[in-house]
Amino acid sequence: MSGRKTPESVNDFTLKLANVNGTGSASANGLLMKSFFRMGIPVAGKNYFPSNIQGLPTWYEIRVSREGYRARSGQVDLMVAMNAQTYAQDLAEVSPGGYLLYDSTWPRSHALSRDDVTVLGAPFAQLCNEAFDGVRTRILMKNIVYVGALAALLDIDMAVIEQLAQDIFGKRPGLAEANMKAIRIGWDYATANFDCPLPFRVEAMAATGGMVMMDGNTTAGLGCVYAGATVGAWYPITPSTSLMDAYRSFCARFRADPETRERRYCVVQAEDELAAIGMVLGASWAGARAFTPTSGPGISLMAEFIGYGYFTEIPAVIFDVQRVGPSTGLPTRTQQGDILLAAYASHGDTRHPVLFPADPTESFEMAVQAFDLAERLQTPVFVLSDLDIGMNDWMCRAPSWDDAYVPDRGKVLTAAELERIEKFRRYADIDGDAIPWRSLPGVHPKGAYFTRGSGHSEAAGYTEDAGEYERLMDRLKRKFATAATLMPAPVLHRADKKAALGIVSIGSCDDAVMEARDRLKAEGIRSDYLRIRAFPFNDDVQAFLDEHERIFIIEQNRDAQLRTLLINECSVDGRRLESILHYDGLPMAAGPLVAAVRERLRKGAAA
Amino acid sequence: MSGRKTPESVNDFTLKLANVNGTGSASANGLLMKSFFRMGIPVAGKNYFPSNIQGLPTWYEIRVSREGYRARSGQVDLMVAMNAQTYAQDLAEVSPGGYLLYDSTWPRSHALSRDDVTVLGAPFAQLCNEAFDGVRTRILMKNIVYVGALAALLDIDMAVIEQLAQDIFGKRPGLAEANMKAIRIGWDYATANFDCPLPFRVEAMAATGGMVMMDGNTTAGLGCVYAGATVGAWYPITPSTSLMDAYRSFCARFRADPETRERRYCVVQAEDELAAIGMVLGASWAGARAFTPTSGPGISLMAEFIGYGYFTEIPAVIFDVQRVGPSTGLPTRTQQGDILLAAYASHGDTRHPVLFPADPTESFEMAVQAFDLAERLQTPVFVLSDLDIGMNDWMCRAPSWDDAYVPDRGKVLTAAELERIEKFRRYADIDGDAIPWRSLPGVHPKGAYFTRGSGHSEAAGYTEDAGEYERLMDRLKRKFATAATLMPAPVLHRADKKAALGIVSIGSCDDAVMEARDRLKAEGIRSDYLRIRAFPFNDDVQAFLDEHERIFIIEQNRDAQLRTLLINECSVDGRRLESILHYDGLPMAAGPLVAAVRERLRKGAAA
Amino acid sequence: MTYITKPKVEHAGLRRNALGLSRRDYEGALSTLCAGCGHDSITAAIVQACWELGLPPHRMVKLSGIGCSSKTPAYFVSQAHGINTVHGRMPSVATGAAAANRQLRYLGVSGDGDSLSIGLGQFCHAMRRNVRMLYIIENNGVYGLTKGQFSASADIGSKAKKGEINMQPPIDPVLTALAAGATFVARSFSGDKAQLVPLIKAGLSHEGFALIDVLSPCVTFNDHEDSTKSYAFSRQFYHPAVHTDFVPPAEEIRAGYEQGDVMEVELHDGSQIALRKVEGAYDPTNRDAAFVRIHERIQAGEWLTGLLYVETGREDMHGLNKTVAEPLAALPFDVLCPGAATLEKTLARYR
Amino acid sequence: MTYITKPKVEHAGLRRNALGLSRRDYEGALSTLCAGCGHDSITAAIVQACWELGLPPHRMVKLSGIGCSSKTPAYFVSQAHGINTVHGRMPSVATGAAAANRQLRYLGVSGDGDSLSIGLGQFCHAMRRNVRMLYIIENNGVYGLTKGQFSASADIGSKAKKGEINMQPPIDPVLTALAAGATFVARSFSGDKAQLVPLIKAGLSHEGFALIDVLSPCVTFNDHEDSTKSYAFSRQFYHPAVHTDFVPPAEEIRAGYEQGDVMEVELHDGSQIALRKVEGAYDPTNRDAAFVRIHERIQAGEWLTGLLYVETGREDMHGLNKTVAEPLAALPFDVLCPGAATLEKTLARYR
Ligand SMILES: Cc1ncc(C[n+]2csc(CCOP(=O)(O)OP(=O)(O)O)c2C)c(N)n1
Ligand SMILES: Cc1ncc(C[n+]2csc(CCOP(=O)(O)OP(=O)(O)O)c2C)c(N)n1
Ligand code: SF4
Ligand code: SF4
Ligand SMILES: [Mg+2]
Ligand SMILES: [Mg+2]
Repeated sequence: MSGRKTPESVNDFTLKLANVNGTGSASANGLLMKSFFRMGIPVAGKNYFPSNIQGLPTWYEIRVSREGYRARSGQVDLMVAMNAQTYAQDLAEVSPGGYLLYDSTWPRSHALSRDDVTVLGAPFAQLCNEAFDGVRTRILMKNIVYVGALAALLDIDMAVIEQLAQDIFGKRPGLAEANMKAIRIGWDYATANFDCPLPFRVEAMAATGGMVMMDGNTTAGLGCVYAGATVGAWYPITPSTSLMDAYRSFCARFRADPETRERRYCVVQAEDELAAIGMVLGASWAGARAFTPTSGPGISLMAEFIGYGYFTEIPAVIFDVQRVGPSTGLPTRTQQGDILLAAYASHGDTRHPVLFPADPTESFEMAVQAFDLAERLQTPVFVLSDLDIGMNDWMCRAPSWDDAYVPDRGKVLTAAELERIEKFRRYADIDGDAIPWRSLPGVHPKGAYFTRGSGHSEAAGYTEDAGEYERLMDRLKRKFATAATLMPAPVLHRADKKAALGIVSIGSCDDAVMEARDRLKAEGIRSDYLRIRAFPFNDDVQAFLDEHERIFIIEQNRDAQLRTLLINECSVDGRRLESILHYDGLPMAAGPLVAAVRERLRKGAAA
Repeated sequence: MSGRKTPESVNDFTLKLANVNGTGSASANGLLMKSFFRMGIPVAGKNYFPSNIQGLPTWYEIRVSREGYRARSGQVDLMVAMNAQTYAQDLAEVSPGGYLLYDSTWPRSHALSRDDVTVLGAPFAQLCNEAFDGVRTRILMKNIVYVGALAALLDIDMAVIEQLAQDIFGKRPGLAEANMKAIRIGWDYATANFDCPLPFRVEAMAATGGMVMMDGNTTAGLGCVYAGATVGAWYPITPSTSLMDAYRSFCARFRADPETRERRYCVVQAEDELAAIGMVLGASWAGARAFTPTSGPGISLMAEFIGYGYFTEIPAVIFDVQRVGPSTGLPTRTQQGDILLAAYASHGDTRHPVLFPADPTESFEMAVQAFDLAERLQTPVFVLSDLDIGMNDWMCRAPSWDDAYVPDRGKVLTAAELERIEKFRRYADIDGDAIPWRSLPGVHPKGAYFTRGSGHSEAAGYTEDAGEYERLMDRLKRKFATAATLMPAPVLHRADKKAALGIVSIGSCDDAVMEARDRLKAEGIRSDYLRIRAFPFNDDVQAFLDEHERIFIIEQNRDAQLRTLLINECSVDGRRLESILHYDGLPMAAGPLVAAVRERLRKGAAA
Repeated sequence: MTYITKPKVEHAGLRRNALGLSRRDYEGALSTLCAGCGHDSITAAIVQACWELGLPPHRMVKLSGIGCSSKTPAYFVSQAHGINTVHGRMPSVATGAAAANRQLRYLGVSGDGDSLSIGLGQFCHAMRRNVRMLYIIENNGVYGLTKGQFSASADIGSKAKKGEINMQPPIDPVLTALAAGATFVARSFSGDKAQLVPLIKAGLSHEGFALIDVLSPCVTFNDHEDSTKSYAFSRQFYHPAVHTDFVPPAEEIRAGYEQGDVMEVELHDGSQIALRKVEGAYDPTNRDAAFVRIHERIQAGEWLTGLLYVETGREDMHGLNKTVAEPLAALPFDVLCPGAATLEKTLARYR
Repeated sequence: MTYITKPKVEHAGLRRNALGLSRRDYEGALSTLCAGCGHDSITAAIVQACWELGLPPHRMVKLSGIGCSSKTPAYFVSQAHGINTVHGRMPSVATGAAAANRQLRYLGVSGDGDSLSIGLGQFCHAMRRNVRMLYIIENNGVYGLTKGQFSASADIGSKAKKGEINMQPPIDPVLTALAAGATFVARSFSGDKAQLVPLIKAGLSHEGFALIDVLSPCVTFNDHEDSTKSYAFSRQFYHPAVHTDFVPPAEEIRAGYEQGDVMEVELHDGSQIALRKVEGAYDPTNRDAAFVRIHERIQAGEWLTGLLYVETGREDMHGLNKTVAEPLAALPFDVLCPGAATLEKTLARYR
């Protein structure tokens, strides 16, 4: 897929749109994406936006892939360069043989041209100024005009676009018409002035059945509603903010009493992340399903309370939508840099169950699982998503729901049960799985106990006794072993023939890894691939490590954090686990993975 | 040293004193310790106190060891049971053949007796009531009376005690006399009523030359003064509080202008740990040597700022006097549970240099080194002490000072240098060691730059560029490699003959490990022993791991945190590194180590 | 002093309250605080107030942070769930618990270190949200548990046991509460049970955030003459501004109660507090006047005590959120989960 | 709008100040804020004030937290060291820097989210310590950078871009500052440069903690008519209480200045601020009166602006600590290290 395009390719190209943020390009880009999707063609969108509100460069990348590859392609076949300030950079980024479309209202310098790129100019601003009134409308419509031009250049079905514009803008009178008018202007201009369609173009397929276009924060927020979560506490932080926005708006629809408008949920915007996790722990302790969405800096701030939750055995669900660290880092770029932190957060001996969704569908599913696990295990559980999953629009399997689902509220004693037992011992291992029984406040006087982050006996009394402390810590360790049996298993993709090479990866690397495996296979390099979905690891992980001579661990951080977890928690010679790391903040592409694997294999086994 | 005492042992026993806290027993216990010390006999004291101010049980353990062993002995030859409420427990703890001394003013039940323990009763309270007036005096003097009785029972040189009482109480008239009177009363009673001395007793030696009796918080606080630290910010937390108390009181002596009383230091009691580390970073950024002492919960709270310091490259010195976690845990017990946290604290890819002192002398030395390293490396540096080192009185080599010492302030551009250079690039790797040059505010306009925790270019400009970010992260990684060459090397103790067995340990485990090695050697088990003194590890660590077939990693936490660091940072088959863990909150003793090693060797090699 | 002489906090008589419970039923574990600690007196007042109010013990929730003061919830109402959180962060845990179950009575106990240093932000924000709870600060001007450092409420010029002198102006919880918009602000003294018990009852009945700042001398680290939080000082200088007498809903309105200078304020739950102005025409419903009056007394080196400010019109966190009356924690799953059919419909937008 | 049309913050003329510097020398990088953002106007006022004061740029330190407002220190005085800390924690970094070098001028810029939500504790404690710095809150009632959630200073009833309505009472930084004991408390409006510049000059000259709360409309998320932090509202309803005019020490006392209703307050460094009472007999040295007056105006839905409170007698952090006059960061090692002989003597106690 590198090098020059075959002249006649269908449904296989990457389009990149360069804009200025705050100018309304998002809806135009969405319109484009959705058009491909509605034509039944697999498509993936990646948004590269600045940590700022208005006036800085922003890019949107759309990959159309017949094969259904959703990773970043790593190339640009058609650049729509609407931002004069980044024009040079944008032009440089076009792959050889590619095209660039720009707004020719203001001519570009000829110094900025390339022999191997076809540059198409269309006077979008001028066209808009002629057709529309008002500055705001003109700015907005300019984006829609380029959608029209692209429709002609790429052979997008106009009926699909029209229907979409109707669906999106239909409710606001005049808006649908204006948009359609703008689309037509672009389409007409392109048809009249360019050789349409381009050698790469789209054609309707039927490959998106059962799919939706959603981002992972929306699905996770929806998952929280479906899981029956009633208390959400948070402090806004990119890229997690839209998770709570989604939860809140779904709740407004599904959880407000139709008559009284009374709410069956409570969202608290906390004063900071320390307070947010405190609220979640308080609510969970009192018996609600409660959660907080945040990102790296938030987890750092929550560290003390996370250890408290671990030690006092209070459920909590924490979504960490990872962005690039350390510190404030690149708040609008993606990374998997909090793996180690989530697994071992807080001082002292602590460890926490972590779920690793790979796409928005799994974000939905794991949101639900997280509550079941947190309550079953009575401990804070992390869902480690990332900016790529959380904020980009993914074509993905539609989340589904089984009405037979019953939430696992874990071991909670009812009033009747409390009435029956002689003495409630909050921290006793009654069942041998190291998970104690808990009681909720307000239920029964016999359930009363005192929760504390200091040393506590089985009966929840204060203790500084060395033996009692050691027993408690040992039980918590055994509880973590129980956790390993409950966490979702990894997904194993076997090569068609026995493979000596193993790949282990995680989360949003999945699409790039799958694509890379296909390409490597085409080169004759076969691999088995295990996608980790949870920590602690279950036995499949150890088996996979045992089974393969050579193993590449692929992840999106500098310090090989997944590898650290693997060598620390499994029984393996770490020298056999070689890292392939990607950590520049952009979503992973298959190309560099293929190159890295090829290169490593060429060099021979690890030292 | 287990089993029954030889009838005539000299300078080799353990004494334990059971009291109620808030009753003034500390000074009596100190008097005892110091008497042994002044008699030239190696001695070690361990204080087991509750997280409370008054009225709960507290114990003090004194080991007298001819051989100079300073670890907890794990046995009790003589129990001084002054706390009626813990009498049963205290009696049970006496080693077979041992003795128990109690206050017979109120008789104990005969149910509480053991055949293999000699119980001695002395009516301490009654003796005091007869000799002294006033409740307060009587309570305080009761403790001193038992010191007198012990002097007789253990054959302590009365001249030494008298001199000590004079040294300690001499300044307050009447107090020295009262104390001496109390000592005499105890001595007289014991001499008249018991068979003095006991089969185990003391005899003057000359084994404490060049030694002092100090705790590690005092030496660390003193180290900060000697290092030239001028800003200390902290939030009180056991067991770190006395470090700042020491710094402050040494400063009051050495750093206040003799005439004006103006201070050449500034201690800020922060509102919490987040603020404390923020102040330290602010002060270091502005050019002062600044530090904060804290314990586990404080590190959790500082996590966000620690990552900020890492990413913006600001020096800071953080003392973590570890206590038992997780959460509030056992605030008055010791542990090494923050090793992993200190090494990798904060979200994103972060890592921090850590120093691991093993005793108060090293706490002094490493306090000084920490400032040199933090400024040289421009990053937060941890000194990981623990409650045992920090709060117990250790007989240790007297800290020494070389007046030729010049602080390493690292790469700081002077006004003249700034004047000369064309453009200051704060984050450029000029020298190839990955350490950039910094400038201080107020020095020169050309030194001005903007420090930020978000993405920054070499010239400290804001950037979201993938390539610039990656280069920055790669440099920070290389800087950590530079750090490995600067950290103090591990201490290697070789067996007298070539040994296949290697032991790796850390910090306050040292004394127990050294003693265990001696005992194992007596059984014919030889071992080489590497004491890690810093993270990142230098090449000696890898060499040691390579050199030994079988390696035991000994540390004081449940989750084998040092082992995690070793397998993650070195090239080694983790399965060869077997953990021996101790984590009940009491200082480590040699006995269980000996047993564990013996047992593991018996069982054969690791799986 | 568990192991020495401390008696159980209060050996109540066998008088029964409306629920048929004796004071004993509102006691807790033995205190481990220093003999004579002011905090223990407050514990006794809490026991008395809860008993008098006739609260079902298991329908209460006790919360605290970390400190000597924060240990005390273990020493009262042992049949209530209790939670010792982390240092300074109790308000958030209380907010979450109250969010999950609005039908329980929340009683938080904190210290001046816990609330005014590390916890200042959470403390203010809980007041701003008007979380329904009674929040008691056991204010001794020091960090008792870490051995006597100054807290943010230490007065200028007060001297620590180690000899240091505080030079920073105090943060006053009462003034802070008034600035943060708290709806019930009171001050009292640990030694004045007659004033404290009715205040606690009123606070527990307030349908919003009720703060009582209780001056509570630390006998070990802050009971020297110089301290304005010592017994000696407190006894001499505190000014009861308003006397509070609480009439619980379970009882009839007390007959023969002096109507003379009594001002009645109706609380949200219908119960009433009667305010006796011991001086002038103190009006506890005027925030500004309260601020000025308190500040003026502080300037004069005195404490104004009593119910200093109360506002009954403001909605609590749930009122603002329009939460259903049932506890969220108790809602059945089927009213919470929209089900498969709705999901199908919802996803249409994303196709 | 770096890449579109935004001009450098201010194209000053070439007039020179006492140091011979033009306004240009006090400018910074191009702003990346939204066109029309109130914060940019404040930046311009800071540039003007620093220039007028004639501060040597490299002797200033600029600090901030995280937010749109906290980005602005990059946009002024580029020859000063600047530091963007973490969210809400700038006061502690400022405290540390000021501890290390008391001879620099510290100017902190923060937002209402940064200072009143996550940063409330640090904000109050820096005031309590009276750290010498000017602290500007660019107050827009929202979290601009995270796209318009309400901040703690949002008014009841204000409506977010997404349609939500705030129901919680605001935390007012000015009232909070008065309660926390701040020694210089002012309020202004980003659009009123005439008032703002002298206030900034006065704040920079104050020898203690100076707060200026500047209402600074967010054009993107909070500029609808309902918001009391919108332009429209601010222009209409703000009440300049006191007009501040600053006479820098470098210049002669200005001749012909109206003495009529002018009140002069002498600042610690000897410079003076002249306060023009635009109404009644407003006395900015009375903390109680200020509280009442401000609160009363807030109740009436209006902002009182100007220098609202100032106290010049109080010592700053270093005064309280009795620190030496030289910066601690610049003390030579030999005055700091007691040396080997002293160590030997010191250790005698431990033998
Ligand atoms: C994060 C954290 N920092 C510090 C401590 C140590 N600590 C425990 S209690 C306390 C102060 C308590 O003071 P206050 O709240 O006034 O309670 P008091 O003991 O005076 O009643 C401190 C600093 C802690 N437990 N956690
Ligand atoms: C620990 C942490 N939590 C959350 C964020 C996300 N965040 C960035 S700015 C901001 C709010 C800024 O609001 P304000 O201080 O009022 O500044 P404004 O943008 O309105 O000027 C938030 C919540 C963060 N950067 N760090
Ligand atoms: S130290 Fe002070 S506050 Fe703590 S229990 Fe003792 S008297 Fe009470
Ligand atoms: S979002 Fe609001 S506060 Fe931020 S730059 Fe834009 S106008 Fe200013
Ligand atoms: Mg206190
Ligand atoms: Mg704001």
